[in-house]
Amino acid sequence: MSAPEEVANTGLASATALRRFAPLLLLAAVLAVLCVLGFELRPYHRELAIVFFINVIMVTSYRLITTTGDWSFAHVVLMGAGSYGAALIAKHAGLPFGVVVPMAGITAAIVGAAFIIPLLRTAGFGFFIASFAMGELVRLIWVKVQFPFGGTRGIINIPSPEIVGLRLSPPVPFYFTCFIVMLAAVFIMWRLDRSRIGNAWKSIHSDDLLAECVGIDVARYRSLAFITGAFFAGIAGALLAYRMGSIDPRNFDLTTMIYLIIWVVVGGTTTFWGPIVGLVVVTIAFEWSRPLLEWRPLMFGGVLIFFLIFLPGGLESLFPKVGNALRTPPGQQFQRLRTWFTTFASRT
Amino acid sequence: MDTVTLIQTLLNSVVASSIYALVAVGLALAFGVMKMANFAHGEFFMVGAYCVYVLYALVGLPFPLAVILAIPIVALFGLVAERLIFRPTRKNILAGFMATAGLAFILQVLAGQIWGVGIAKSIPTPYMGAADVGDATIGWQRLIVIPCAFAMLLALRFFLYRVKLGKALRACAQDPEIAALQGIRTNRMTALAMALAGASAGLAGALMAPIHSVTPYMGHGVILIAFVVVIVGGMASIEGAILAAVILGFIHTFVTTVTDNLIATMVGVGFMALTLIVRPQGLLGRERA
Amino acid sequence: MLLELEDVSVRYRKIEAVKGISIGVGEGEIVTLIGANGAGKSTTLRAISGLERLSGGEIRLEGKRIDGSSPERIAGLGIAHVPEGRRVFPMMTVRENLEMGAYLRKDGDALRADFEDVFRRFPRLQERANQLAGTLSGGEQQMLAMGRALMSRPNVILMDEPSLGLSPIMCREIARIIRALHTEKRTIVLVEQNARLALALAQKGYVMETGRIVLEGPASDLRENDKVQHTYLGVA
Amino acid sequence: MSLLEVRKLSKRFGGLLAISDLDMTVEEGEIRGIIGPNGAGKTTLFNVISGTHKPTSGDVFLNGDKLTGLRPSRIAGKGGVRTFQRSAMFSDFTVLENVSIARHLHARESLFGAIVGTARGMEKANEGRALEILEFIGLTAFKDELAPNLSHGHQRALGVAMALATEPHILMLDEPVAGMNPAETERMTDIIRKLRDEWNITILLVEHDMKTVMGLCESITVLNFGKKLAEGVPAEIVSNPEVIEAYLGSEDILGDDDFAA
Repeated sequence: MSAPEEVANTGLASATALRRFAPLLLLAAVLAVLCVLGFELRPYHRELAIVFFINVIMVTSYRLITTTGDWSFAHVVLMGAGSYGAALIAKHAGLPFGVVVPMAGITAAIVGAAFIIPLLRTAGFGFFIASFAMGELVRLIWVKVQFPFGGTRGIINIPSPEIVGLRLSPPVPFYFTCFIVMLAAVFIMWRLDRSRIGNAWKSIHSDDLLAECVGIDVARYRSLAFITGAFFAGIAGALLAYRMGSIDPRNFDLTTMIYLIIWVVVGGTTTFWGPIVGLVVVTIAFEWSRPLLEWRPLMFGGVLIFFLIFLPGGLESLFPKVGNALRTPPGQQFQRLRTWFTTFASRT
Repeated sequence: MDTVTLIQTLLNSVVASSIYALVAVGLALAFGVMKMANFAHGEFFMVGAYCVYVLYALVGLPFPLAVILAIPIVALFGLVAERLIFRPTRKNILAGFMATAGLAFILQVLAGQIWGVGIAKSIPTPYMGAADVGDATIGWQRLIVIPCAFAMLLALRFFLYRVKLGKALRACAQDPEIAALQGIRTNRMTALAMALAGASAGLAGALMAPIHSVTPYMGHGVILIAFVVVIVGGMASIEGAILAAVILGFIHTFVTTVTDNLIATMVGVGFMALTLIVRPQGLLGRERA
Repeated sequence: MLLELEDVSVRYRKIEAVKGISIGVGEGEIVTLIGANGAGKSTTLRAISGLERLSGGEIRLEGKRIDGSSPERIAGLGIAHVPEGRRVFPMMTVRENLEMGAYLRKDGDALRADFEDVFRRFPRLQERANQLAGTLSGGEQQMLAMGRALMSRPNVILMDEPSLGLSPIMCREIARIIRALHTEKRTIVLVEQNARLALALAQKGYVMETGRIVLEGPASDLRENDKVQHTYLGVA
Repeated sequence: MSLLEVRKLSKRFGGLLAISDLDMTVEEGEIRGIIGPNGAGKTTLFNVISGTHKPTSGDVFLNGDKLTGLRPSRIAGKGGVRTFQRSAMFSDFTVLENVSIARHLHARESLFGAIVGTARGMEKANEGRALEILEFIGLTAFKDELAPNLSHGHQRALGVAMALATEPHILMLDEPVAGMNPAETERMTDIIRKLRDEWNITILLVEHDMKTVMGLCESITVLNFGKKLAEGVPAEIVSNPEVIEAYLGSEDILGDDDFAA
């Protein structure tokens, strides 16, 4: 082998290695930055980051349910089940943070299990609106029942989080607490997504009859996805309850649910990371739009419509296109842009 | 429950059933044709109420005229939603449905920005006084809801069963491909279905404007009830929607009288969950082959 | 030729269901397409009435191209399609189904005469005029689907498997009606699995196999042809 | 005891009796064909046996176990698996992944196992078996291809591979060679024959392509109007006048008096 060839080969090898490890490096870099930010951020932005972490758990767990093809409209209420569970357990049983958070997850999972019984009878659109109605039922119970849910005023004076005598409530420890819980939750859901169970979920989305015929118990796996998703929504709810110190039914209303859907639609649900990308982008846009507070739902309503009509795959569907664009010479790119534009023009 | 309360409650049940039927019938109709599901249906109701607020309370038109004008105005909203949202997303009904959640946001903000978010708009009651039915009394304003809703539903029925265009709409709902083979233009039928859905929701909102408090967010409660009614009735079945509206209207009113509004809503949703378990296709829905 | 298909191909995603076939239908003629299941007969009819897009070739009616038009437009040009499996509107009455067949017509008096004409042809339908079509028997639904097509006063009637799933008595009834239509000089394209029936009714026949036409000719020739039997039963 | 036993089976759709009072048995190691004109109830029979539809009355037994009322996943667990007329596959996955997912019954994982990753060894064995099946079906070369990118013939073969992945006793093939070219058809019939000869799988198939049915099946059941019209070896079936009439139709239908053309 001549020298130049050898050089070319090692170049190729390092390129594939780079491609292989690039995502890992990127992930490590993001995590490192988030660790540093935990100390460096201004209080307002740190609060924002904490909410962001909670929302990451929400979108990831929501996406977990959608892998079976079921779009739920009750996810925020299941988060609320976690919040109420956490608040009540922490307040009345006086249990520590480390026990309360998983118990909140279990509370939400139990509520989710109750939901899924009628919901299994529905699919697609019916699932969507039936889950909405079921969620409203639970929310109305919170509004209505004074003991123990506190009615419209909700639950106040939730004890601050503590673990083996360590107070987690100051901003910096709480930032890292949420950060770690988020990492653990996302990691577990990522493992599930990659597992045989995750594949069974996706196969149901792809062709439920075929899945059933090759031995996958569709009802069981749909339930499993819904209940697992509810569990993690409950964990997110527990963190929210601790952060706010008080919760009430309005925290879990329809508007919040629609925002969750906007995050997921903007990001896309085909890939594991899509919803998180959507959350990041919408959160940034949300902050920028602070001066236009009252117009905000209108803007995001428009964003939702725009994405569903013009980019139904979400931002993630652009990733391969961006990757291709970087690899193709500019002349071809121009050509491609022109064909895209003409087809786009003819469609509208 | 004494006789007076009983009569009172029965009358209120009929009023509630009428409104439920008006709201749900449009939703079922649009779902039947090309599976359009409109999350902003409650906001159409809200727009109908604002029409009366503007035309009657602000402009000073007579109340009946304001109500009648609300019908085509909201029908226009239905047409626009069909053209801008449902037609581009026809291949994916879930996407169309979620997009209308965005539309709901937009209509709420617009109503809030134009007429103010804060307090509910108060509309002077056009028909004062009350009718005596036995020993019970019921306000005229409530009572007129019944004939108006009946008239609208009868007109709709007449249109669907006696007019060629209406029959074509039903044909399209039953088998769009075969309807196209008869020369029926499915695009027109979907537009028509959405216009009718808007019209009936608009009328319901207009009739409720003097009774209900008019706010940009009044659609929320309406859409929940409408969905429950449509699911119980069997999604695409108009007759099912009306039957379910009557059942749920009575349940809601009676439970409200005995306990309160919130519990009544809960019972309604519970009834839906029960229906799904016992009879997933709904009361009059057809079983999937 | 009233209706011409030239080198028509139809593709469903990966599979080419119809691979470049040419068919000519003369005025007043019954032309039949026969062949085993999956040969592409139904797809051909669906392509004519605009329900499938062509991937190649042309379809002409009276010399004018109709491929690429919407089914609504093609229906307006006088092509009526009696679909496979009847597909009447199940929740509409028999009379309403017939009215839908006449959807594009505006001539009131002639329309009334045509109602009577259909009821004369199919007395069973008159007896059940106000019954929901979904409650009819299979044979009655087939009659209704044919009546619905007649209501549009078509130039060409496409019939997809009219004998499918019907008892021998019903088949006979349907055959009698098709024969009567022929004596009135109606133009019919008949897709049938029941080859003997189809060839007895038609003047011209095309035998299709996996998307291609493998045999064509006068129906009387095809009837005597061993290969027709071969195509159906796989007898060597 | 017969492997598959259908007793007094009926299935009604609204006013239509798709299967009426059908009795049928399939012995272990048979290749049985089910034929009949369109609408004779063949696919409905498949749907009822495999659990996709519930029968109106009657029962189905596999190895003496009652299958009636069970869901398809349970029936697959008992060894009765079907394929579909259409190309059915999990379209976001590669060919190998499709087969691997279809090994679900033999490679189940607990929630905990999935998170911790305890099933590595099992997954290896499972993948080995999936590769064996692909090799047998002749799809090894495409194992890393996304399933929707395969040709029609290969997609249908993938369907069979996925059914095999469940390790069935009886394999029900719904029009296995529909839409295939002669070479693909040939390959598929070879595979079916080898499945019985080498893998001891009993085969029940619905097919319209008569050449294939006559060449492949040892016995044939003919359905017409949801009833059994005839049953026997191919030679008997081909010469059975009732069968010929059901297929070609009878000229008598027209009646001698008006048959003049």
